[in-house]
Amino acid sequence: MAPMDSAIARPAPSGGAWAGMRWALVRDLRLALRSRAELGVLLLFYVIVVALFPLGVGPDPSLLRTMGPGVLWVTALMTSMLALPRLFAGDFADGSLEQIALSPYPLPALIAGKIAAHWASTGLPLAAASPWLGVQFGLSTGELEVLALGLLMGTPTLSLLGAIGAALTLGVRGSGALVSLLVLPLCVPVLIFGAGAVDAVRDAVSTNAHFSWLGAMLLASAVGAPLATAAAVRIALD
Amino acid sequence: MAPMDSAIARPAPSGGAWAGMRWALVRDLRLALRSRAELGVLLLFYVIVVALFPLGVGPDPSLLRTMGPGVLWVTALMTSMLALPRLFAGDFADGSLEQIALSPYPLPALIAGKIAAHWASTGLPLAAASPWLGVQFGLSTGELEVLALGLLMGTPTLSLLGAIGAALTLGVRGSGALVSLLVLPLCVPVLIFGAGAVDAVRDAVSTNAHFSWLGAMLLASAVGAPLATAAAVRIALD
Amino acid sequence: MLVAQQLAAQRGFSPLFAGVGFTLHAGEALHVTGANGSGKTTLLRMVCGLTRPAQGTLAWRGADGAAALRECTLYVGHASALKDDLTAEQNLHSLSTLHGETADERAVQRALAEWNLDAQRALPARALSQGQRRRVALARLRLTPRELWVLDEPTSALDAAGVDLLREHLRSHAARGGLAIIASHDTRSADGAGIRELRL
Amino acid sequence: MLVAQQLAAQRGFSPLFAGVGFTLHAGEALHVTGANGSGKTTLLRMVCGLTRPAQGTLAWRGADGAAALRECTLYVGHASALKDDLTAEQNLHSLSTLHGETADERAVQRALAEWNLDAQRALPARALSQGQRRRVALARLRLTPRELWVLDEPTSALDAAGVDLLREHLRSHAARGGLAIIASHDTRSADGAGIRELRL
Amino acid sequence: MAGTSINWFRYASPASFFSLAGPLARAFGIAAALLALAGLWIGLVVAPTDAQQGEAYRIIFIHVPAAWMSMFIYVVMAFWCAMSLVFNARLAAMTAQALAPSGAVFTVIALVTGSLWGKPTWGTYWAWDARMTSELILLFLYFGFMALRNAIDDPRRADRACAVLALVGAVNVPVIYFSVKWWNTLHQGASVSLTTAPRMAAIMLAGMLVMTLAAWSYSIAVTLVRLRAIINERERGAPWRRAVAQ
Ligand code: HEM
Ligand SMILES: Nc1ncnc2c1ncn2[C@@H]1O[C@H](COP(=O)(O)OP(=O)(O)OP(=O)(O)O)[C@@H](O)[C@H]1O
Ligand SMILES: Nc1ncnc2c1ncn2[C@@H]1O[C@H](COP(=O)(O)OP(=O)(O)OP(=O)(O)O)[C@@H](O)[C@H]1O
Ligand SMILES: [Mg+2]
Ligand SMILES: [Mg+2]
Repeated sequence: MAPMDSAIARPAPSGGAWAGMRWALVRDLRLALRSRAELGVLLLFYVIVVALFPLGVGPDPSLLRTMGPGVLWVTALMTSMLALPRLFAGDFADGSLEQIALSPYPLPALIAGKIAAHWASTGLPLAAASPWLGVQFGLSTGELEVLALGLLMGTPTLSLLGAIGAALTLGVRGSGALVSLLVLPLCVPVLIFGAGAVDAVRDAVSTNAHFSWLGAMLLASAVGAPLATAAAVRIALD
Repeated sequence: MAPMDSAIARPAPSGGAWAGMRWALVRDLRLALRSRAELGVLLLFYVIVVALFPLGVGPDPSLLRTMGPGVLWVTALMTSMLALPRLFAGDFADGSLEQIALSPYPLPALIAGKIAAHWASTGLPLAAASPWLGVQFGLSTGELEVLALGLLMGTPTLSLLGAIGAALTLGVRGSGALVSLLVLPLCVPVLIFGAGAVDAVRDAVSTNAHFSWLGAMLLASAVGAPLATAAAVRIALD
Repeated sequence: MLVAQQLAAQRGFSPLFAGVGFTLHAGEALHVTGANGSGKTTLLRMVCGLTRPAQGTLAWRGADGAAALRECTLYVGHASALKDDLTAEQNLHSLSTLHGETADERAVQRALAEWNLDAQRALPARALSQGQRRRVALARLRLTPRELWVLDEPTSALDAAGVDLLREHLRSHAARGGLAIIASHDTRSADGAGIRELRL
Repeated sequence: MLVAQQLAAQRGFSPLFAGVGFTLHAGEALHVTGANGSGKTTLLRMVCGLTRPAQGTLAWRGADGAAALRECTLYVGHASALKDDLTAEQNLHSLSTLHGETADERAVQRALAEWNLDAQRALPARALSQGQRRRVALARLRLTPRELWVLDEPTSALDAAGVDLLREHLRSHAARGGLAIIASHDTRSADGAGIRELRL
Repeated sequence: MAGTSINWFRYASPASFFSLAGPLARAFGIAAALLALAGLWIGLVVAPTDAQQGEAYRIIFIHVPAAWMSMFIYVVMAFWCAMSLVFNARLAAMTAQALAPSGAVFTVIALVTGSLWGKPTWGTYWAWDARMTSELILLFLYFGFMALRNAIDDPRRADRACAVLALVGAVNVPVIYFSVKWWNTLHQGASVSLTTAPRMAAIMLAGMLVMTLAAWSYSIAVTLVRLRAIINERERGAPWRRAVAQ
């Protein structure tokens, strides 16, 4: 007990924001890996999706090519939706969220870490797999590059926006569909630009506009979403 | 307190299975949609999801028409998966599942009721809305009929199969979780035949084969799933 | 009459307890005590048939049968089995119908009133305080009459008045010839006539 | 020194309590009592800054600031904040790093041993008994030294030994000049030097 | 700012506002009716038949004001939400709550009239054109706001949660407005702007503006009425209510 008899009032931990973000990221990733179930389900889900469309549409290559990007993007959107409820509900139920809100680290940083973990377990795998999935749709190399890059830039935005909805519906009746109702509309622009970029490549148009928009949205949400989410969390705990 | 002083040992309630199933169905439906508003939210959610695809893929009508069925079926899969974790996890966490397992009603019947409720709040509304949604994709009348019928026959199977997985993941780590991954792929045939039926109509081929397969899978899972799920639940509670 | 013989529980790889036995006659109550993790909850879950004994037998009215026992048992566990979205009233009603009772509005309201939750009757369970949740759970004792009560930590989060009320219930239950098994660290609930102690 | 003045809480449409005030000096402990639903938990959550007071002020060391107060507060609530998938050890470690402590293996193990959970060290929290979960939660008192302890029903599900240990902790905390606010129906935790009572 | 903020705060209390709302609502209601009549008269009688579009173009007199209002009301709503978060003012939150339905109504009108107009002009009721889509999203945002509202039991919690949502959703408004610029779409671009001279006939412009004013005063009137109802419900227990009651 020796260490305990020292001063009982501690200073706030140094290096606030980053340390807090790292804590949340590591912890949530570890938990996600513990329950591999959801992860596997998610991966399977978009494999199914991507496998299904060619079946539904038939082997016409030109068709597949045109719809490939859209399908992958909507899949990305759906998978991040699928995982959204898990983002805060668990911590809310078992009291961890209270402790997180009481931590000396800034809450937005902790939240950002959680969001990053959410992205790493939903958007990132899809973005990583997208070149392979895109090949199934017969996309050209150029299109594949743009697709993957777009997903890399777009999916974080989806997670960021989703977090807001997840926090807003904490401890709310019938939160399941409500989250999607709140979040999906906000995600539409990301979808448009992301899928649009690939079409632009096909039509041999410059993709700068699309990417700058994706980047702008990513920046905006990266700054705004953690703050909004933190506010929503505090409201939910009040 | 008068009624209480009567005999304290009660006989098991009469009309076991059906009464039990009704109880679970009514109770879960009430929890799922405490107000008509929430049903509206659910439908809105479909509308959004379906609206997203044209956004991603672009408004080309012929394209939309070919991918319509696939989109709706994937949406069905996703919505039922969105709700799956909530199927048992909630009852498990708050102790309701114990009480359900201790009820005089047969457990498989209660489970069947829960599954029915899950379907009624995910698959059924989608099947009901599908003709309208299908119109957005410019499907013909014949295709719409087949689509709706297919969804009506297919979505219950999705819920039934999903229930097994949901029960297996209860409380258990690793092993059980992985087993649930084996359940999901079982959904693929449903999707294939369901979406395939609509294509069959388009290609003016008979849809009998598809529907008989859907029916067979529905029957098999309707018989097997509640029993398997009940067993899994008892194990989870042990 | 409930007879338990040589009950043993296994958790993970290690045995939890073994050779536990007791006999409970009509009108008797068994107060299960023991350190944290000694297996009280496990024993209770065995009695009402949630957990299978690693060894040993449970005999109810002479006959050996978990099913028969389950029919006559009311289990109130750590978790109060309330749905956050439903009101206290709806929760009670749904729980008692689940156990095959036909609880009418008035019976439910009387039970709630008895645990003095009139004001909270229409509140979603989410809004209830910890002790109020416990009170709602205990209100089931009235609505689901059963011969054997199995109560796990019934007094946790209960205030003094609540504990008295519970003791009152236990007494009248015993008077009616009912049996009860209570796991608790709280000695307040343990006094009274015909209460025996089983130390794990 | 913690000074609360004219605190009022509002729940739903109706006021819960109003005009609550107290002053707590170094080495003192406040024992908040009251009937179920009287607002103890709400008051505690106000003190540690989770709930906004509808009215009234909280002053910490003279300065009025929730942030300053939060830095010096350790809150152990109804919910034990354990992740079912993590082991007791991992949970403690993660929680204390969350609060900015650099808890090394040994410190965590010492804390667990003190609450005699050696055997359960590597168990997933899911497998722990109710009281063991509580013990893990209380083990944070050692690992996250703070000036003000806010404990909600700390003795629920604790066995006698656990209660003694908690009392021991409270005593040495007070001796070190720490403050404590405890909401509990359990009078066992309430005796001892410098413990005042606030009745809601 | 300080000077103005003082009396702002006086009216920010439901008590002093409540008495004010009633007569105001009546006045704006009447104004709305008169302006609407005038606008329709201009639009349907005075304004000449359009060269290419024939009579169909007259929808513009409903469509454009509705579309403008749908966006404008959302902005106002977001503003009050910000106020309620910053100053923790109950009335601001209630105002936002009262505004939402009107906004949704105008959004629906814009969508319906728009797609009705689309049939003759573009040959289709609906296309996934950027502006239409973003307007549809606006509708969903209104729905989401109201859905979240009645999903939360505790009124003050609902206030703050909805406020956060409204502020986040505000990003959609510029998307709607500039959508015609960002994506070359079916929908025609802004022909009325404060900077450049309007590119449409003065009489049409007049009709549209009068109708817009009508829409404004209608929204204000309805909002005030709703606000009174909300205050009645929310401030039940408050002492000043009992005073008013007597
Ligand atoms: C459902 C379909 C439609 C929607 C959602 C819609 C939406 C909107 C919106 C939001 C505005 C106001 C934005 C602004 O003032 O820049 C607007 C203005 C306008 N819309 Fe539509 N619109 C639709 C269909 C149409 C159609 C079919 C036409 C006629 C061909 C049309 C003609 C106009 C005109 C002339 C304006 C005024 C633009 C201005 O003067 O600034 N719209 N519409
Ligand atoms: N939305 C609401 N509407 C009305 N009353 C509410 C609402 N939410 C909470 N309450 C009431 O507020 C009180 C919460 O008080 P709190 O949880 O602090 O009680 P407590 O003193 O901790 O009780 P316990 O001893 O049971 O823990 C309860 O009486 C509850 O009924
Ligand atoms: N998978 C497992 N491996 C090892 N031990 C386990 C496992 N699961 C449970 N246990 C142990 O079994 C015991 C469960 O006992 P139980 O919950 O019945 O205790 P209890 O007497 O109710 O305690 P309390 O008084 O805290 O409620 C605990 O000691 C727990 O550590
Ligand atoms: Mg126990
Ligand atoms: Mg409490």
